[in-house]
Amino acid sequence: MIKILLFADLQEKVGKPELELKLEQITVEELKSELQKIYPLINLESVMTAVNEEYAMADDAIKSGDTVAFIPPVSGG
Amino acid sequence: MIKILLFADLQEKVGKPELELKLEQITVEELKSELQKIYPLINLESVMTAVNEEYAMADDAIKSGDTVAFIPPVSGG
Amino acid sequence: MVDRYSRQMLFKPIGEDGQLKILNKHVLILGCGALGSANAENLARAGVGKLTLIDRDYVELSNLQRQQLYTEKDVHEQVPKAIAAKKRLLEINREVNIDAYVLDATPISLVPLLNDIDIVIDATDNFDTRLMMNDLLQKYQIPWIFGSCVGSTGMSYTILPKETPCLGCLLDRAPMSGATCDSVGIISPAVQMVVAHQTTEALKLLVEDKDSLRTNLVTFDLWNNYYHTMNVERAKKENCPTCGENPSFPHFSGEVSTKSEVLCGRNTVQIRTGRKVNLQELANRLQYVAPININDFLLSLEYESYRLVFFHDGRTLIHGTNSIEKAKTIYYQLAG
Amino acid sequence: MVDRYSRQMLFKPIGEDGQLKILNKHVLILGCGALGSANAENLARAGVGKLTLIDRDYVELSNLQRQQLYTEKDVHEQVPKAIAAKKRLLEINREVNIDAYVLDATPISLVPLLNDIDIVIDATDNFDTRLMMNDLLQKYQIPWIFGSCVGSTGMSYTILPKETPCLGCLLDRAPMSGATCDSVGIISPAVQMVVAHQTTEALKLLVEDKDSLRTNLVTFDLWNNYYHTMNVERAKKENCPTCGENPSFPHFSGEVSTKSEVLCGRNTVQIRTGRKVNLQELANRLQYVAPININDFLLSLEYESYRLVFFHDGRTLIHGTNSIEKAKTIYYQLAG
Repeated sequence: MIKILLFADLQEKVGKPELELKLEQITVEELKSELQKIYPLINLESVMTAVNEEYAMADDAIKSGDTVAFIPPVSGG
Repeated sequence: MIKILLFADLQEKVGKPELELKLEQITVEELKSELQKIYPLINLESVMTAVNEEYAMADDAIKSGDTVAFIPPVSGG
Repeated sequence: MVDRYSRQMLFKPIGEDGQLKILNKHVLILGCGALGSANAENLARAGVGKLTLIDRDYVELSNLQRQQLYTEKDVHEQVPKAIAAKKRLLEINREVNIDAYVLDATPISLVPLLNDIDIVIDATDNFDTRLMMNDLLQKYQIPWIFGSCVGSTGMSYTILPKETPCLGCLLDRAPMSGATCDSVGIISPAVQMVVAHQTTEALKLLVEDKDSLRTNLVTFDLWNNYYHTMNVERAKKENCPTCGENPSFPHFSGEVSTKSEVLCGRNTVQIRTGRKVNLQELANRLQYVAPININDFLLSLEYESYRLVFFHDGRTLIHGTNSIEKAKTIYYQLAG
Repeated sequence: MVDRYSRQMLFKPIGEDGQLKILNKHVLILGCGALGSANAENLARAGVGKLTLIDRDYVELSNLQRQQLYTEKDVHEQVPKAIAAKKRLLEINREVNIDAYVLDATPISLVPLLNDIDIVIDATDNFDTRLMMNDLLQKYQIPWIFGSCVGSTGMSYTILPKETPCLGCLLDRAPMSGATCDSVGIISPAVQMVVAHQTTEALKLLVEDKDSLRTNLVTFDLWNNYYHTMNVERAKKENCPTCGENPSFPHFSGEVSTKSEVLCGRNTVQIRTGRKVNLQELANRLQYVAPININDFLLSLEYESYRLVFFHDGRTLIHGTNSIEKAKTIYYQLAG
């Protein structure tokens, strides 16, 4: 089970702040494209990814039990 | 092992933000008096206690692996 | 309205409906120090219908480091904080209806002001007053938002009468006022962080979005980089003397308080006579003792190594001592 | 000094030594919107020696809901934000030395202002400018504090040249400006929460307490009650074109930009000629076209369904259109 936290406008577009996916292992990039398939409205292209509160790269592996956060940069000021 | 987070002036008086104590099981009240013995300068009387981010009562049990936070109410405004 | 509040109405949880609600609500802010002035500015900018501001103090130079709304001119003119706040808030948004009171918060002084209040924001600086509020607002069923700060730390918690645990449920005993801004200092971001939480909770209550309310107590330290939340559902006590089934309201005393008190950490004693004072008459009498400063709200003078400030409502602050005895001696020498 | 900053000097990590440092430092704030005005107020109250304020815009009614320092009078008089901010800040603390510039932030305009700057605070509203700053401040080795907000959310991160990952390391590609305050709105507490983090980090840098700096990136949502930190140590890229070994500074362009641009979400186009304009001469010419509003900094008028605002530095804002073509047509009709 991988826990996914959605921030800012992702939360709104998916309709909830958290998801759980039954997965054993997957890379960050693969997870992004999986989600993109389920929720075509969201845009994960320029989103930052944290795995267990650490910055993660596209080919980092995510394992069952990990918590992934997708953080869209916001631009206002 | 019990992890203890110290907030506000407790942190300053103990000289660090976190402690770890090798304990299997102890109540909140007992833990307070243990710490009071080790650090006579601190005052835990009116401090709030959270165990794993939940409010805890004096006779609640703390187990190895738990995280305890002592939160002194601050009064300024 | 459309243009002024457009960015707030674009925010979906508020929207046009929420903005209309905000424009018709009444918030009481108890205390116009750091937390009070910043919350008041936020709510005035947000367009709240009416604000009631209460504070017993006047603007001093050491306030400017963290208390929004106030300027050097306010210090120079010794303007009471509630009055100075009102003036600035009307420059920001004259559509807001503002009542400003220079008075000590007691049940006697507060009850008449609670009439149509939707929310109270805690901007006091001590737990004696907070526990009195806790009783009073439980009795009158008004939601309120606790906030406090010191150093680089702070906390906030939203209290709904009959629903959430009250402040008394969380505190086994009234905390000793160990750490105050006057003893261990404070930086302005700690204030704003508390205010950010308090104003957000106020907006949720004003637009009646109860589901979004924070149900935990937040604690943070900006200098040491932590942010901690504590779920407090378990803390509600059935036999709580404030929010339990048979409340006795232990901190709610109906008496007019005439007792004197040391203002903690400020090297100041407050004397209360309970009798109104005509400041102009007092000035006529005291002008031979020392040079007088007087404005519409208070009279101040330097006497020996002390500074005395007299208010209409019978309160006198004696700065320069922590001794009630000494303060009374001075007071009776001058005004007795 | 002792009295004015006493509460800040009582805070141990600052103390008297720290206060002396603060009094001798120079902070540049890029942008005087919501984040900029609030950071500027904090730092002026804290007693920073010198502030340089930069903003290209003027105060509008829809700003008042969240932008500290500004009043209805500023809206009425169409005062540029940097100028209005400076005036208010001097009322708060006239000991602070303040330079205010009404200009577009480009490498050309910024480089001469970076001379003795100790820190830059990011209070811009778009990633194009932030990525330009990221290059520029890496090149000139100046620490800066990223901050941004929208809706009830926000983020902050402290960037030390050559030490921490830079903004470019964190962003694989420049984010599309999907969510801006002008498209999905904003509430004032989200601003203050970011500002609380930015000002705290600024104070740590000013008193040279580097060990206390936040090393993670903070993200929060006040309405939905979350606060998340992300450790970014791993993000530093050796071959980063900005902070890597052989930087090419891809977002740093030395050219004077004369291009026009649509101000995202504001239904406004900015035209830049790069030539200074004499506003009084322009007023003499345009007075027959429409009623003119002019102050020391800008000239504005309503024309058909548009509002045009001309600045000294050759910029013109055309409100009421998102079409560069249309804007240019209007511009050349009037000022061409």
